[in-house]
Amino acid sequence: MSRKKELISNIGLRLDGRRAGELRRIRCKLGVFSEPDGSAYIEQGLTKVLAAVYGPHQVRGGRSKAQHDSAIVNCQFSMAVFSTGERKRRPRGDRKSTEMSIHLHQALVAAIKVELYPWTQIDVYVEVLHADGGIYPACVNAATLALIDAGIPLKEYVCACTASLANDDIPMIDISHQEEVMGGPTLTVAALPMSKKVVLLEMSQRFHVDHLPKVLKTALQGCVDIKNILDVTVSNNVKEIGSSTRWGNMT
Amino acid sequence: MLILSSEKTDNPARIERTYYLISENIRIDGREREDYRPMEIETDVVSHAFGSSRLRLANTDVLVAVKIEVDAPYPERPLEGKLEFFVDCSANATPEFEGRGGEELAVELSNCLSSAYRSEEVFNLKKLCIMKGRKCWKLYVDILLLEVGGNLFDAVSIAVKAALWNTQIPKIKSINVDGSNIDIQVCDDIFSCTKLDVTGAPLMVTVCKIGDKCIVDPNAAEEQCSVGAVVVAVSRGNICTISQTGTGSFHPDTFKSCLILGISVAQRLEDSLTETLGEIKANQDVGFLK
Amino acid sequence: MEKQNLICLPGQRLSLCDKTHTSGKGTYDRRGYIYSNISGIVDVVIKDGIKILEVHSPGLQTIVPAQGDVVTAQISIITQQYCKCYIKCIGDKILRRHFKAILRREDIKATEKDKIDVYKSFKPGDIILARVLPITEAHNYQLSTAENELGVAVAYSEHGHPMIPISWTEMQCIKTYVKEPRKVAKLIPENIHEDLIARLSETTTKV
Amino acid sequence: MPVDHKRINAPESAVPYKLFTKLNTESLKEQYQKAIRDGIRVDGRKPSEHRKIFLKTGIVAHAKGSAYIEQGNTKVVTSVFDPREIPNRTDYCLKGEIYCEFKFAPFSCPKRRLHQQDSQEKECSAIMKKALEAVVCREEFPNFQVDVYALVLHNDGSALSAAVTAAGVALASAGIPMFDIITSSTLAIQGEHSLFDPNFREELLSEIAIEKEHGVVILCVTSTHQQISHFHQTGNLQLNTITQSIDTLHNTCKEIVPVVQKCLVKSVLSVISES
Repeated sequence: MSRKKELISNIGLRLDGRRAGELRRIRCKLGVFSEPDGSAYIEQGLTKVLAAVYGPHQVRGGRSKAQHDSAIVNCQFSMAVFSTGERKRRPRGDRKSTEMSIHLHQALVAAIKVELYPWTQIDVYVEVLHADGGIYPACVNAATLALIDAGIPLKEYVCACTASLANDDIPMIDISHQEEVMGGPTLTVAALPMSKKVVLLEMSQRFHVDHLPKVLKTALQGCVDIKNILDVTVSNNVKEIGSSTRWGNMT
Repeated sequence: MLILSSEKTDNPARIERTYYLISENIRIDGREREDYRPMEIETDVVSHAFGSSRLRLANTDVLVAVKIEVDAPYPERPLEGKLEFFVDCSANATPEFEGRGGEELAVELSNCLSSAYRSEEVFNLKKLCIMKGRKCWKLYVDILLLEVGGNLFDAVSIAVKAALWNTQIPKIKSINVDGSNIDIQVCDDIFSCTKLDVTGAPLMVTVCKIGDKCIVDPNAAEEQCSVGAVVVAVSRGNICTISQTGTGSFHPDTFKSCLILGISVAQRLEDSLTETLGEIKANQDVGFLK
Repeated sequence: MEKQNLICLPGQRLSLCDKTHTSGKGTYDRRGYIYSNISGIVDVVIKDGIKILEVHSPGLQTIVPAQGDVVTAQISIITQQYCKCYIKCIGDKILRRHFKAILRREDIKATEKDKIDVYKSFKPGDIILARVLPITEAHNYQLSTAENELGVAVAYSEHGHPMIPISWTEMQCIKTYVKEPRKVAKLIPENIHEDLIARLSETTTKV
Repeated sequence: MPVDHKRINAPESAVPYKLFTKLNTESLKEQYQKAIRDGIRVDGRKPSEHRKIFLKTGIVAHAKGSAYIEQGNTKVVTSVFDPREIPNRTDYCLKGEIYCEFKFAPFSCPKRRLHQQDSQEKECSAIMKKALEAVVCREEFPNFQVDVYALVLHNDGSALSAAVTAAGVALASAGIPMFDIITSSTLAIQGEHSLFDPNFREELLSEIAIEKEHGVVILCVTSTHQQISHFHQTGNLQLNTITQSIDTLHNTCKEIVPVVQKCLVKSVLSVISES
């Protein structure tokens, strides 16, 4: 009997009962707060993330940072101390949070039309309320929604998704915390799903390079699927806001 | 959704300057001086925590989660458990909180909370003792400020009380002592838990001085107008902490009237909170998606 | 009207505040009365028939530079565009803690602004008299020497000997007779205290 | 403050031996009864009696203004420095700021204090800051901060009150514009006993609930305008007890004012005679 539990059982179900290519349930909402210019809340399975966007506004603290041809995108990732099973010491400022902030910045800059707002700054703050695997994708998706809520022009949606390789053969999508802990490689992809551009690719552990194309394809498919789900929420939101001002009430 | 309001709120709204209105006993949002804004409270919102609550007071949004760990008691207080407050000002609330920007406010809030909960009459830490001088429960009360729309002290104290009310402490099945090693076995049945006694948990009321009149539950604009405020923490009709915020000074008589106002408002708040918490049903839909 | 050494303390009520009495330096008025701000000696100045109450604290006043003040500063760094300096005195008050200030090229002289060279006007270590310009940026005092009475007051030559002014634009070393260009101040005795210069030049030699 | 690397620190789990002496094995009630017997306190004072105060200015040569206060055994040095630019601040603010640092010297308390500020000291600093902000004319030095340091050399109760009173004197002697003179006083309550200006033990015992009503009250008052610049209370007290304590503490604070005035006049005179 092998010590390592199989990530996918022989009838093709994962630990939480999903199939290999099945995403966890995504629920999201735009405009949860009134103070920020844009805000959004997303639940991917049990992972819960809040995002807020401020700006574009004048560059804060030291004008020297301002750029003449584009807006500065300032990201801060922070995790509530109670978001993990074991209580965290600090909500931010540790290595992991800083790395997350940088990765988030990388993904968002690719999507935002920064050239429209020279000499300005856009702040994106994400707060993880509950961590259950796939924190980074949830943060990127929440930030995208918050940016849309703030009315900041985007080239297109930027979505992120994780994928892994189960039983050394089957690619599976949207890795939960349980699956992360069980071991197995995790490939994180942030992409512009419509133009099929990858903006960030990160990988932990290893698998044979032959597997890469199919895992990557699975992850990209996940990004497209997520985009479609977000799209429904966004258009519903627009309809709702539109109907109150009588201009979006077309159908 | 449960709406918690401590007073009538059906005054006609008039748009005038805050300052003038307050002397006329009508505020910018139509409230009277002693009125609270409507609140919503939910419990059991964080599944990782032993107890949690979320409070929304107009634009102020506070999330509180209680986590429990086993710890050794302080040598000078061998019979008592530990209670720690940690406030985190999320940058989501305002960009000023980015990095360490919210630290000053966070420290002020957590100091005020811990001095309000210090007295044994208010919150009995002896209940948290597992084994004298060796093991005790340590309660981490983590407060996350998600949006700041004025009157943080009140909102935080209500949310903390609700979260502690919601907290379930696991029952201990057995303790094995082997020299300096202590093995604690927690009851397997996840439903057999003890609830905390929070009847004495203090509620804080901020009494804000604007001109020569005092108001409760100031919104962000009113906080800007005022030079100072008194925070009164009230537990079972007694005052357990008084602190001042802002830079203003008070005449002794004004100060006393602030205290009287604070106590009476806290009493009303306490009543409606107990009532509301009693009405909360299990497994109702909670969270940000509503 | 001069009273002998009337000592007052902060918060002490000095007089009614009415048409003939107003509050001056070191005092404030509240609800119709004039109160003292600092601990010191009461001084009554009569101007246009109005008594201005002032409180002076002997020697230990706490002041910060304000717009229009003439200050004594020491040049620390010079560049093509500006020079940085430390404000050491405000008027005749010596400061314990120095304030950083900046003197821009175009504020050195009042005329021919485009022909000014910073290095022909000042050298690091020079003691200058300057006026504080309106504060535009937080944390940076801007100075100007665009007046005849403002500019270099004390300077040392390359070889470390004192120099004396020989024209508006030149100073000469008293030992080596080397001439060096400077934006020289026309010193008026009222504007500067002898002992102040002596004390300041002491500190410069130490530097 | 630098950390003393040569010092061999006790193991982390070490506790002061005093915890196991006879004094601590007694019940709290007995301890309190010892602290006050037949209406007379351990040091022979009546409950409403304040300890004698000694005040002196000009104690720290490098500071712009400084004061030393002795209140019974409690000894505090406060020093005030010239206004300086607010560090890490880019925007312009109309009013100056006061930076307060309240610190117990490592040897000042029965338990050794660390060099870093702990949370209690931070809280005291915040209280001091709020108390002083109300009396200093902060609009006289916009965009600058005045540093106020209080170092407790010996903590025998009411250290914060002593520090606030002394800081007021230090500010005035530094020539910082102020609206008023500030004095402060502490009251420790346990049951029906109200002890003015408590010593260390009395203060400690009043923090713990022996009777239903207990607590420590600190009041900071300005002298001429009779304004409460800060009020801080902990414990569990009834409204009546608090309103009474405000009145009685106010009177105590008034009694301290002449001491402060005398000290300040002396310092002005000494400066005049020097110049």
